Amino acid sequence: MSITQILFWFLSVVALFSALMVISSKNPIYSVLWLIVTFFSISGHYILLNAQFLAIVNIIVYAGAIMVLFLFVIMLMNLNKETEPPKNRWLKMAGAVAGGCLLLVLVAALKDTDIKQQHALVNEGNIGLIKNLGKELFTTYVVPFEISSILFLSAMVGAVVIGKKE
Amino acid sequence: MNVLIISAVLGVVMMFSSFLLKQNSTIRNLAIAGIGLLFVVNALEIGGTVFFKVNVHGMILFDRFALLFNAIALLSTFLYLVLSARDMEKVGVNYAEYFALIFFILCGITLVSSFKSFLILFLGIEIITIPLYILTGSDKRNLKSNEASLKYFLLGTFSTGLMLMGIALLYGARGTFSTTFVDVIEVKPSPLLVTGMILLLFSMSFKVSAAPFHFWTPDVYDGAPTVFTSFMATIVKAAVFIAFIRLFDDSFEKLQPQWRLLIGIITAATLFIGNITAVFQQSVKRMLAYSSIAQAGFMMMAVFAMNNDAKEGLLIYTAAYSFATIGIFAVLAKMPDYTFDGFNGLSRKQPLVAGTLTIFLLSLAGIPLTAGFLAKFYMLKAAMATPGSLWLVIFAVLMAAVSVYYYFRIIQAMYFKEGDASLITVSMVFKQTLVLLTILIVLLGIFPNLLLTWYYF
Amino acid sequence: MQNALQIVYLIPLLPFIGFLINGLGRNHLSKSMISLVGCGTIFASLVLSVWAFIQVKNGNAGTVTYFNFISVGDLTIPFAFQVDQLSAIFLLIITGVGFLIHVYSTAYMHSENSPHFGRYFSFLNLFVFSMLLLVMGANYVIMFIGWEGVGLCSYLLIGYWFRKQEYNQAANKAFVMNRIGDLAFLIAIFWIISRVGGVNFADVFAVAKGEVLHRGFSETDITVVTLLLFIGATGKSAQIPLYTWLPDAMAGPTPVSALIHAATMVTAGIYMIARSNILYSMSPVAMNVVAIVGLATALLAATIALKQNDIKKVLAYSTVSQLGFMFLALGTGAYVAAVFHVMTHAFFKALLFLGSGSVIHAMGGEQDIRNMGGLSRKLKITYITFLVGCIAIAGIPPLSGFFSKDAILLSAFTHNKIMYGIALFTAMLTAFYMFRLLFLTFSGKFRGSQEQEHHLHESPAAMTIPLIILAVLSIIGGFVGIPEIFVHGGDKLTAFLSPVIPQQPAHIVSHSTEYFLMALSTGLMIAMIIFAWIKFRNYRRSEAAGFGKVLENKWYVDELFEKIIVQPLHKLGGFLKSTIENSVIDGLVNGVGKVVNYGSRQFRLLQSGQVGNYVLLMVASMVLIFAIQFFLRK
Amino acid sequence: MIPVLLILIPLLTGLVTFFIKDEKMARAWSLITSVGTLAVSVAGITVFKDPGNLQRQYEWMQQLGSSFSVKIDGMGQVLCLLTAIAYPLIFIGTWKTQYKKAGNFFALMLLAQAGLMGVFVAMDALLFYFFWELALIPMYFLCSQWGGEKRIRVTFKFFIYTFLGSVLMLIGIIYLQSQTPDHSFSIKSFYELELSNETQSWIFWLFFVAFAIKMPVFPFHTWQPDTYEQSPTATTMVLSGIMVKMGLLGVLRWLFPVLPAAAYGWGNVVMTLSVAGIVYASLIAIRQDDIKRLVAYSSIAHIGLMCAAIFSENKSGMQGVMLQMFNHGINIIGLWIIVEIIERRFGTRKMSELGGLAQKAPAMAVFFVIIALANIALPLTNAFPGEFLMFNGILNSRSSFYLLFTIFAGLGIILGAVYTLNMIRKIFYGEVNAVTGAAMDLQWNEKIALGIIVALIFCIGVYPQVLLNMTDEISQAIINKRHVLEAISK
Amino acid sequence: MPINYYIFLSIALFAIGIVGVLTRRNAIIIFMCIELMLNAVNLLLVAFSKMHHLNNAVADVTAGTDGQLFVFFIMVVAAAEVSVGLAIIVMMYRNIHSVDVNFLNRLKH
Repeated sequence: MSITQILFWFLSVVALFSALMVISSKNPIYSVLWLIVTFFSISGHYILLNAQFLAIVNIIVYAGAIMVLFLFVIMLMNLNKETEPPKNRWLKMAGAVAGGCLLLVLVAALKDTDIKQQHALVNEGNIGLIKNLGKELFTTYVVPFEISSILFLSAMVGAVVIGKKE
Repeated sequence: MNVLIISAVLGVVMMFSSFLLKQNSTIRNLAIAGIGLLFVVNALEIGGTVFFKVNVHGMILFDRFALLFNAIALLSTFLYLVLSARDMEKVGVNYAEYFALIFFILCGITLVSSFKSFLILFLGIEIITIPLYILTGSDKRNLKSNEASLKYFLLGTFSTGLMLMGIALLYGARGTFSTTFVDVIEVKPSPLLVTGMILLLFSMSFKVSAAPFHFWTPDVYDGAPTVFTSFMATIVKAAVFIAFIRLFDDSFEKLQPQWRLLIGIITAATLFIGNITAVFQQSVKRMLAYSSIAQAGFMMMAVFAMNNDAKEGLLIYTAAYSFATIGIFAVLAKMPDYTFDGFNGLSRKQPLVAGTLTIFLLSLAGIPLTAGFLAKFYMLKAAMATPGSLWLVIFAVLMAAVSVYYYFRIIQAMYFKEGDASLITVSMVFKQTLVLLTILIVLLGIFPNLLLTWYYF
Repeated sequence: MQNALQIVYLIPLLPFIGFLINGLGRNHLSKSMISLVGCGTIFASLVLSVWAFIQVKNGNAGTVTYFNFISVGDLTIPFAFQVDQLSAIFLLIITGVGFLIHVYSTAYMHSENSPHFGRYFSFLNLFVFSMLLLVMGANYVIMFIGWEGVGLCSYLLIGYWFRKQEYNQAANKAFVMNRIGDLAFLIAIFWIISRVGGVNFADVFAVAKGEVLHRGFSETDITVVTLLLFIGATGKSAQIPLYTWLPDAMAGPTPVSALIHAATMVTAGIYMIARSNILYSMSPVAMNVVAIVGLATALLAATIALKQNDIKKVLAYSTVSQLGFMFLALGTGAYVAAVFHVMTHAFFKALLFLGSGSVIHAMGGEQDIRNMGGLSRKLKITYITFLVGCIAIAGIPPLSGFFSKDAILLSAFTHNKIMYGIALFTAMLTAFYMFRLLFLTFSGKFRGSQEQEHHLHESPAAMTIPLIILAVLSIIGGFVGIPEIFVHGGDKLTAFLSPVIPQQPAHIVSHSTEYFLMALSTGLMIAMIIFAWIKFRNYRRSEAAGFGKVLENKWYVDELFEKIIVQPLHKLGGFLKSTIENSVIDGLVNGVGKVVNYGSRQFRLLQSGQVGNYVLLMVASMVLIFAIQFFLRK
Repeated sequence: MIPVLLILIPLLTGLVTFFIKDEKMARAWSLITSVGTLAVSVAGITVFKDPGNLQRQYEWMQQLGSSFSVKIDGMGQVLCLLTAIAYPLIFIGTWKTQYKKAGNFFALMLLAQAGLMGVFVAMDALLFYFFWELALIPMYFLCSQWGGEKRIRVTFKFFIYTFLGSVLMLIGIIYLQSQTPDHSFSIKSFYELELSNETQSWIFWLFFVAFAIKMPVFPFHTWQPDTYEQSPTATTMVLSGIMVKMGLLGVLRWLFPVLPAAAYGWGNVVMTLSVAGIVYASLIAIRQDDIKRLVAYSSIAHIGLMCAAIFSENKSGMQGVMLQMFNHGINIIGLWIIVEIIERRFGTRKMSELGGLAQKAPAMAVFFVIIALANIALPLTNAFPGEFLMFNGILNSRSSFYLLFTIFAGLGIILGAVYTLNMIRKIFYGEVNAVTGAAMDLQWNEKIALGIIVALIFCIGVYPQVLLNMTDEISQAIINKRHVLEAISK
Repeated sequence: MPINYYIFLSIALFAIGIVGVLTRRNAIIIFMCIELMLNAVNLLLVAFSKMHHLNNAVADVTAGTDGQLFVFFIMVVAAAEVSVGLAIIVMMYRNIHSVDVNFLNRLKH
């Protein structure tokens, strides 16, 4: 087993475990922290796939900015205690079963996919470098890029409309 | 392209107008004029005049279908604003921002009606939905509005997740985000492809509120401020339908054997849930929410059939449905009481309004000589052309008969029951616009070619 | 000479005009004017009928077609009249007796006020019109028009005093029972159309006789058609089982009973069968049925008449019985005898009814013979004419009834001895109950109230003159059909009718037998009359018991019909109305609505308001759809 | 031009009537226009009877394969004439009835007339469907707004029921259109269709249910008595006199020639239903106390007979039906006029509460008796030739149960006599009571309307050929269509 | 690495996200679970991107870039969503002092 493979398995196990912890932690703060761990492990995967730009953005934007925002809101609301009353157990079970079934169905559907023999290029390939992505982004993808600015404008207006005290 | 850019600009203009203009009426008139402008530039684009030459790298295509739909959507929005813009004042203080958001949504509508890439589809849908979350929750101190907003948000992002997973799987199977589908389909298509398609089907069904992904609809439509429900339920929904049919037409036409049955089931379920559940509603607004699900079921038949009739029909359907529903919501927004009993005796107090409302309801119910009939007719005709679809067609008309039940309850209340319902305030313009809508519906019902010639132009 | 006959349309038209004038002008015309119009039009018809009769006698019989009543595809039903020997005789009977009764009515109905008087006469005229249509029609459809028309007039006239609901009930009963027969008649017509392609008598008979080659009329067809026609006849002519309406029909004014329910309408069945004699002769089965039903009716009605106490009811049952005799004649192939009896019966039964009318008139509306008695002193003319009628009906020579009844009995004798025996017994009963009636009414002591006794008087001339004329006719009417053994060529009627009713094979009865039979019947009748004299000379009121009670209650036939037909239908209707209609059929329809409503209430609960549930349902359906897509549909 | 005029006159004048506020004006105006329509209709039969005047085709919705194609054939002539005659009669007969918002009432009545005319002349399936619904909507409003106590629920049921039927028919129409080679809705293309027996078999029911509900044929009839009872009588007249003919016309024009094999195959079933309906409705009618309901059930029985006669598939039956369509309309309108008078004068429709009217209102009694007797097909009234031909048709039908059908249908004749005479007896005969004591006889307007009806009854009764000649060709054509197909299949 | 591994890893993460949405009541945590789903998608896209790059690099040097750019756009949109979403949650909290979705039950049936 090469180091890449070891890393892959390690990161995968961490991602899955931390994801499970996200949904099972009683305390919202822990959930947030576990989610950050998940993001970090996913970023690790990105680095493994030589997608450095995304790895960095993931950490900066997601693990950094967004999760801090979450933490901030949770703190603001004083939800850092284990306040969540137990949900109806049957409903919880049903939810878990349904999600599990979906997983099963998807796995069953995709296990025989025609591209299962193919490989993802690991550690190599430079398309994930900031230079190459940037070039593409500002040439071919400039229109979507501009469009996303409209999205941001509307989100901004929205946040103001919603957040502003009357 | 004209509309996309100018409406984005207008959105920004409206943003600034909130602190540059003091008078609400000025803002309103500016917005209405803006929509008028958009309609004109769209018409120019249909005529071949494009102001902005942008290299979109094949990601967007403003074909006739898209432009014609844009025209319908813009006309609807125009009428909608003329009828209901005044009512937005009641919602909250951010009057100009609402218009800004509507303009941004129009951007999204332009995108989803003309996308050629999943990326644009994704962005377009997000541009539509994010402002909608806000508009839904814009009545900030109203708990129902809050609740609707949060429900909409949670379920909406959830469905976005599904859509993205679908897009990712499709990308895996095909290596591109372009919707133009050039692959040769083997006997057994790749499971990756099929799974991705189905996930997309789910998320699109969610956006158009098709069962069993409709659950958000009644609550959100009910909770949102009525003026915005009107917009959401008509123009936005129609746009997503256009996206839906476009997506499946472009990308999955060759996968028909894979999706036809599924869409058939979803269509039938939508018709069933929408119509059956609407029967027992007490609030007209909530009934209209269910009715919009039911109408979505009919529009799903266009997706199901996916032939030329279906596309033509969907255009007529969106027009017919939007016009009628906008009219009804506009009147509803003026009612002090949203229950059916609140309409009792309206015909005596406001004969004109009641008359136009009747036409709108008849159109929704699919009575001949209204656009609604022709729309349904097209749907049935399109579906009938698909082999083995008779069960769906019969089921659809049975449900159409059920729909008569709840639409006519309003007519009964207005005409045959005693009561003294009245509107809060009705301006002359309001009435004239209602009449205009009525005329449009009837004209379209008698001469559908007025619209369709533009399609074949 | 078709042209000459062309104007026969006036014969029915005149009464119809009378109907219109009296009907529309009943509020404006005076009573005398109404009488004039009513009687005048009939009289004109009578004159024309006589003229037509003479034409026919001179060999001018024929058919005149006016226009096509219905013409659809191959089927053409012309509006045509046929004036031949048979219809000519009936024309005379109808217009003649009809005229007398009209005249009689002017006096009898005089107490009615003018609008009702006008109504009465218009109905009466309409009746004559319909009856004329019936006998003049050149095809079964025109006949049927008259057939239903007379039924309608009968209905209208029975219910003439419409303020009494029981009269109206009787009228309804008459109409409905007639309709049952009419339905059979109609089906017979359709059957004929399907086999013959037309309904003209001439065409039908030609096909039946095999003169038209490309059409088929099998024996079964003929039997079916004749039986159906006979069912029609049982309705109109009050035979078993459809006879019960006729006694009830006595609710109408007495002249109506005389005209419609004795002299003319009820003989329509006889006319129809006589008209169709060619068909009947080809179906022995039908003939036997006719004979048996006729005989049974004759006997049954005669037994009932024995114990009736209402003067008109006795006459009504007597009519039913006599009609039975006529059918017996038809069934045994003696069509001419039947027609002969129709004629004589018309005379003496009209006479009897009018006489009873005179009695009732005198008694101030009293009809119960137990309350009468000894009227012969006060009502001389009535008494004498009534006596003539009784003798005639009893069949004492040389009055008319003797000849016609004798012909029938003879025919029965040649046909079947048992039938003859029963028929003779029935004839004896006839003599008995008629004289019972006569004695109870006219002899003995008056048993009514003082007031009635004081009021007793002879009727006015307008009533008595018709009585006298009819009495004369009853006496001499039989001479048109004197049996061959008395006078050679005396049976003018048979000869006259021979173009319509072909000569039957000669009787195989020796002259001595024939004489013996006549003597036997005459002797028996006289014996019965004497028996009646002894029994009822001094009548004392007593309650009927045992078998007598059964007879008094008419064998409980009405009750039986009520129990087995009317009530079950009524109950069925109620059941359908309240249970099937509301619960089952409408229940199904409404049930669909209710299911939708219920479904709505239940499916609404799916919309629980909980985001968690929504997502759960969505995920579950996703799993389901994936499962369908990947695992279930292969 | 005539068919277009027949649609346009009531349509446009109807729209105008909405704006007439004065009741008397609205009344007079609608009477005048309906007389105008009558004049046009009569002109179409007598003067302008060349084909050029009787048919028209305009471009309309070409892309869908539809066109505005109208034509008056023999059946159309009879039914248009019926509609045209019926309206003035209704307006005259109900001249004294007061309506709230009379303008709207008369406007809707005229719109319904336009719809009916359209149904009778449409030669394009989509157009036919349009008018089919167009006739229904005004009726719904009329019944719901001006009807009795339970009107809303009852007419709503009526509406949904008939709507359900018509949308099923719509499916059938669309399917047939998709099968035509030129993708056209025109009746010609439909007639040229040659579908397999199985296909015909199921499409048949899509159409037939729609028509059966409209007629109505047992067991699709339950909306009818309630609706007739609750509707304002003028509307009931339109419903029962004219509207039910839509169903019959549908069968004759759109079902029979288009799906001949299915019509043959299902003939026995339909005839069984129809005949069962005759007996069923008659038995129920016997037990009715409400005059309106009684007439309603009698109408079901009559329509059952007509429906059965259609499926007898022969000329006699066809002609009988066409004749009877007219007669039934005239007669039942006559009955309703009197029922309306009774209801208005005495405030009750219960026969048990009435009685003795013949003394107080002899003219009414005379008219009623004549019309009622015509209704049970007494000879020399108009219904006799019709029923005669229909019965003849049924007895001569190909069905192996022809005799059974005839006898059971014949039971209807007898039971018809029972309930009709009972009705006459209970209403008009007997002694007057508190309710009928102060009865008033007919007024001039009622006399005019009833007089015309009675005149028609006798004229057609004596000379039915005048109508039979009109429909001769068309009924032969319908039969031929069937026979030709049979020849091909052999 | 075989692409299958990535597919199953992503699906697993995605499913965990869904289960989280199904089982939790706290709106913020539900939202976080949705973010987890989005990240699963991102991972899958990047993996596919590298797979396509591997397959098509000969013909097109930039093959697979689009996948990574799509991820970028998803992140952008997610950020916008978060801002709006948290604003809505805060608004909700202001009104009912809870972020429990079970309390969202005024609108039903």
